[in-house]
Amino acid sequence: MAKLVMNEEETMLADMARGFLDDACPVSKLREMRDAGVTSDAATWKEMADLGWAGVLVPEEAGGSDMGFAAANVIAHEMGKTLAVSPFISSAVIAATALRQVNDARALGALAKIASGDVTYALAVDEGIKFDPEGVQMEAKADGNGFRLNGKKQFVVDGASADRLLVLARTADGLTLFDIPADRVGVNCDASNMIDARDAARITFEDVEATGEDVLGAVDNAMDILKPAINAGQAALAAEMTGLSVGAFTMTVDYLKERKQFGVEIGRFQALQHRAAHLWCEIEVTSSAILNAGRKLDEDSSVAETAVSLAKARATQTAILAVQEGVQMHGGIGMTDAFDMGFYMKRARVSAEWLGDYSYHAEKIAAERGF
Amino acid sequence: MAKLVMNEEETMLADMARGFLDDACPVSKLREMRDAGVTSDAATWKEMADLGWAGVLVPEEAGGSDMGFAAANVIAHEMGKTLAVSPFISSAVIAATALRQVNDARALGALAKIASGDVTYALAVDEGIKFDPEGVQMEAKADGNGFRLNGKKQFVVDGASADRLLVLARTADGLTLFDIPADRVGVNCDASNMIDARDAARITFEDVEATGEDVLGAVDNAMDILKPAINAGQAALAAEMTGLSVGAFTMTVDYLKERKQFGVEIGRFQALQHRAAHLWCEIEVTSSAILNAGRKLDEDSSVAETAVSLAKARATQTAILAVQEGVQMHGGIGMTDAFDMGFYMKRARVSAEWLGDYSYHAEKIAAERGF
Amino acid sequence: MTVNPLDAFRAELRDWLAQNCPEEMRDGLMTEESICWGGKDWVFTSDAQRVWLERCAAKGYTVPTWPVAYGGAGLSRDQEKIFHEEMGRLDARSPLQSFGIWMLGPALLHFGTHEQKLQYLPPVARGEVRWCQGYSEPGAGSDLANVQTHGEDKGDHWLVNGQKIWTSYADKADWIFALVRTDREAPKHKCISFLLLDMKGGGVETRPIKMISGVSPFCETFFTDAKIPKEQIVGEVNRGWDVAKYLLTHEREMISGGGAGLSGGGRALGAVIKDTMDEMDATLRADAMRCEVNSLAIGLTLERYKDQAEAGQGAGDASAMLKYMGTELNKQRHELMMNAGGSDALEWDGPVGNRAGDWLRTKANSIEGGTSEVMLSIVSRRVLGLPG
Amino acid sequence: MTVNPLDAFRAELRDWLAQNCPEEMRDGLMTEESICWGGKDWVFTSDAQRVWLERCAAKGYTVPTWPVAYGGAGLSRDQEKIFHEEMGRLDARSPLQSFGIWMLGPALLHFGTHEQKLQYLPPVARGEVRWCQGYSEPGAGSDLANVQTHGEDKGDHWLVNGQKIWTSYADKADWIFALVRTDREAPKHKCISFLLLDMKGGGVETRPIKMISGVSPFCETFFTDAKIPKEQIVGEVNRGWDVAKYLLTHEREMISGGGAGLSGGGRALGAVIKDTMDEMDATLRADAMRCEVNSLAIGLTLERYKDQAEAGQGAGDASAMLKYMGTELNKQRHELMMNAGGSDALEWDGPVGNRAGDWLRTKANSIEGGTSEVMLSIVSRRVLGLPG
Repeated sequence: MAKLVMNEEETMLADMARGFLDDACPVSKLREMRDAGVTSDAATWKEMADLGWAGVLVPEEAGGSDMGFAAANVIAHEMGKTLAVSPFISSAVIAATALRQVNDARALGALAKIASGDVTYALAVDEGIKFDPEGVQMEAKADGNGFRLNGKKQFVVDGASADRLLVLARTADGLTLFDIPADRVGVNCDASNMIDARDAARITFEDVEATGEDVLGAVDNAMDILKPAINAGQAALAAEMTGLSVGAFTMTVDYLKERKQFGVEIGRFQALQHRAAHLWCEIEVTSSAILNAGRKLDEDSSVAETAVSLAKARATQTAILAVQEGVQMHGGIGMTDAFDMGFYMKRARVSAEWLGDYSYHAEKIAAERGF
Repeated sequence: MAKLVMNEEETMLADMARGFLDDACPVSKLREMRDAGVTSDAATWKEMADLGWAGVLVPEEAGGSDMGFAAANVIAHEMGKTLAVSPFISSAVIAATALRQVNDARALGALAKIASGDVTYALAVDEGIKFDPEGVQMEAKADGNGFRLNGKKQFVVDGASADRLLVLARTADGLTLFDIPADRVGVNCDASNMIDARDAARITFEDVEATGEDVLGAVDNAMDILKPAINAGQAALAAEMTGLSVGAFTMTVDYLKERKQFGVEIGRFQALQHRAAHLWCEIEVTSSAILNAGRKLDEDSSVAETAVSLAKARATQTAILAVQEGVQMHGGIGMTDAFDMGFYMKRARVSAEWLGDYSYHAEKIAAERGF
Repeated sequence: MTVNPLDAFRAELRDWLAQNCPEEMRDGLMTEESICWGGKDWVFTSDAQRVWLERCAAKGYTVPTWPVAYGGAGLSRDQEKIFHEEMGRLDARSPLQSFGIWMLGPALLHFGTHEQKLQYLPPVARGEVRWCQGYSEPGAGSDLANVQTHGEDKGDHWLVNGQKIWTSYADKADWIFALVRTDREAPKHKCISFLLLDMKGGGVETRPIKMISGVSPFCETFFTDAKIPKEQIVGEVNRGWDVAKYLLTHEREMISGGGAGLSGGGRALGAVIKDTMDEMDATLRADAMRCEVNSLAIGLTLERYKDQAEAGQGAGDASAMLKYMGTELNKQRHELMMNAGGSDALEWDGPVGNRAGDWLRTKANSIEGGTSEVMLSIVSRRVLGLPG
Repeated sequence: MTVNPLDAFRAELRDWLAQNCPEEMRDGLMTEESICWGGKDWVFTSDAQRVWLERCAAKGYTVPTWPVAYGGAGLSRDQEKIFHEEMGRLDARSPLQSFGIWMLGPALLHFGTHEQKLQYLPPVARGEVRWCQGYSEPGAGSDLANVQTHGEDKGDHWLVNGQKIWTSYADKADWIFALVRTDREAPKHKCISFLLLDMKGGGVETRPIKMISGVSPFCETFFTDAKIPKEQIVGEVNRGWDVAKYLLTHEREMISGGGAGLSGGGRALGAVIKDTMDEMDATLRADAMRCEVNSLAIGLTLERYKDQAEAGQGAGDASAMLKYMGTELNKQRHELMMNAGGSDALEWDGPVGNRAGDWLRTKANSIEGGTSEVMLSIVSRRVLGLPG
């Protein structure tokens, strides 16, 4: 029976990841990129690929490290601590999981390119302000042997830098998932000026041609392929958010120990102590949900939905609390751009919305519980 | 323009009420009644009537003191502080306001009996577990010149001791309000064993005969009469709950100043200080809503609905917080029956439900605000 | 073909339960009325309750993880999980609840001598002896180490005088384990011994305390020249605080478990919500969802801490988190159940049973066994290392 | 037939507004872009903005309750209420916002000499001079009385050296009022003077601080041998803390007003909710309702405190409550607006404008002008009388 404890390999993976990220992707790196107006970092992604992260969910036969979902969560969690910039969730988690459901040579080839870091993916689902894959309206009209795609997507995370797009569109009798290159004729990508200084885009599709070859899985049956991929992405994002919570919390507790007011460390004030303790309890409880989601995904990624929604719902609430307390307890300095807490707050807000907000996931759990 | 400040008369009324209630109706009185299995106190109500409280909303021509709704709130607020037992809200506020809408000699006679304390009323509306006057199903079938009432009411506050009942029932084209004696043939009253040790009853109506004389206001138009009455009752209840909050809060702050743990007064612990301060802020904000509801009712009792719902919604949330903090901050002793806090907690819970819970009133406000 | 030993265990257990768990015991109830507490004066509420206890005790299933020698079934952590899953599948009632199982057992298993374990544990496992706990004293509140009850050294025994409060079900218990000051001079944490007292051995009196929920689960307990033989001590003389601290950690996890709904009570909110769906407003539903989300995550945390313990990582001070989160959740859940019940829930033993009593009872959750405030201070100082 | 004087005032005002408020100023906006701050360097964003300011200033409507002699309209409390109601009816923009109105005005009206009032207030009322506030110093945080900026007594002037932080819009202000230590020996609250400094008079430099919202409403301000004539002091020498405390109380009420939505910003949540009704989930709606309920009640509380003040009952320390409740509410409201905006709200200047910037800006509400924690401590000690 899988235990809700990090095993030895996971602990080692976390240690290694932390070492690399502290060095290669401290928050100051994100700050530099933000100041330079740059939202993606291909060189670092190559290094991450060399560490086996890009192929964490790619079979070994395609050159992946195939470490599994719990391991992917471990990496995402560490990335969250320093707000590391990478297409990890979009490419290595979501796209890899989707492609893996397709058992053919073409998919294996694509997986190999993901694992090597040579190709990155983004998932284009959202059309309105909220995540709602079942409600996708973008049309993929049958046209000869293929399709013509017309419509708009927004909040395509990592979309401006992605080489390829997974596009969810409506076909005659359901939803179909297309895997197309980002530079195909008719695809127009507008980078969004995101508050978290990360890559996201609004993408329009004008008479974009797609063949049967571009369809991932079966026509009208996107969810068979996409559901496990979304589950995996949501879990990794929840893990990243919990890493973010830990990062913000650690800064805050350190500050409570150092900062003096009225002659004493502010960490001696019991009201702040209890709030910090409460926040720690929340993070601890959320961590269990993250660990559980990884275990359940590794058991069967297509039925882990409730475990994943629990993780994302909890991670969202916890991260928002962590950054709110982080800013408030730091006082004025927490509000300045020169201090890192603002980056955590903005990233938490973006992550809260991506792949379904608290309410989306709470409703899934309520539905599963019968109310 | 009416000010949101207690005027001199109101301050004097509050002082006088406090003096009387501390003496005649301390919490120990409720405890004695509870231990004796007694839920009403006719003798004290007579004394209150002599003070003009029973007639607070009765015109002077009918022997009332006609002090108005804000004054009624002041009295209810003081009653809440010591959990005084009386049919004040049912009889002096709700029934008096309803009868006052009816401009005839019979109503004036009934009002005189309310003012003197000789007759008490209860409002029989609820049929399910939540307050929903518009949803009343109890039938009053036309029968000759009159009606026959059949159905069940529950949570009829002050219903076991009331001399008369205001009964809301469905007639051919709407709702009709009946004013009938509690001992009329076919009326069966079962006292409910309430957690707050106060009077409430389940009442069944079996072929109860009512004449046109028993109808208050117009047939099929109960709400013209009942709406102002319910508004007034909700406001007074909100005021009572806020008095209850103040009572529980005062006990708690006193305890924080006295009680020592680990060698110091627990009121020195900053976490408790901030929680107590927060609770005080909540009570202070709720008090404004109470004052405002009284002013708005005095301006026009039929359009004060939003102000009243705001008062009841805030009072409910505040009272529940006040008793929760009250019990928790008292520790084990707060949980014992020998200590008074439990009485506050139970009364708060009952009052939270009576005449519409938080959600009922919040929805009213949302509807008024257009969402 | 090899069968996974855990699968084999599950199959066997499922069989046994199907054959041995009486129909009447398959309602999953965990109310004051349905619980079997055992003890010398216990009166079974039904024949089924008696039979169920006897059959479980014979298999060691009243204390499944205790060693077989002391009345248990010696189950591993994995087997224990399966045991609870299979019991849950049948909605089987717990055959026996007791402070002997929750508190005395862990204390003796960790600190007791082999003789003590043999003497005291099997009667607990069989439901023959009911224990209670004597920790708190009047006026001490959260300051548990502030023990005034005194045991005077009389050579072969201690002469105990003093008073305890919040002794759960002391009026129904046969024995009490208590913290007693056995040294008047030594500092607070080095003067206390953990003693075992026969409540019918003379010198012990109890008086129930009526609570706001209308019942009296707690007592005051008075010791007047009670003689306690020297061998009735757990651990060393004046080192009873070590035992108490160990048990406090244990107790926190246990109380939290109730809150997280891993025990039968946890199903209640979900059921109530489903029953009252039609009448449930948007706010209540949103609050109930939040509660459910937290409940699931806290339940997983309890599982995680158990798995960590099995892996040799004790929860230690972090158990304060379980106690805090679990009990606050449980209070919130019962607030929502009261809300969902509307006026039906405002009557003692009304249409929805004792819901109000259960609600009021939960208010003690965040006080007994260490207040929420004490738990937060433990986390703040000992886990986070904040000063003060 | 006698006409109620208030009704007459209302009729006249309504007329005047109808004729004088430009159409472009009738959008009720209160955003960074729409506010008119005035001052020597002010560039009007539109002709309508200039005309609206001039017309209001001529009637004293930029500072309606100030005495006519100092540039106001001398309105009573009742007239002021009517003024705000009628402005609201037209959705009229506020003609002028300034720290001179909010802060310097009340300080001078209460502590200033007649000459000072005549000299400083009318230019504020006409929007000709823009003021900022120099209270906080680096490292002092909530401990406002911990002033290190020093004013050396040079006979006819003070020579001021030191540094202030969080000086709002100091880079755009003409004058600054500042707390300066004018006695090195005296205890904390008896060594501070409240001085008025011309920022263009030499020795004053400012440096904007970039905030997480991307803008720089705050500055660091440095004083290097700035010479301040002795008459530029409010109140007595070394008694500046009295002025500061008075203003803090005032500031709290003002900041709270923003939160309670009595200013234009308050309408925002309601509008957003109506706009996104279809996409709004149950949880968001329940939270928005709670927010709306609290908003209305806090707004009434602000009204009540104003009515009390008129009746001679100053809010005093209780104003900490207004500051705390108002700012916490405002933060919550903006969290909900971000939630309601979904991914549209995650872009700087995206489809929903600067919603993210506004949201981030609100995080300072519970820090500036005294943190929420300080407010709670003030209530706890000075209102409730708890020890410590």
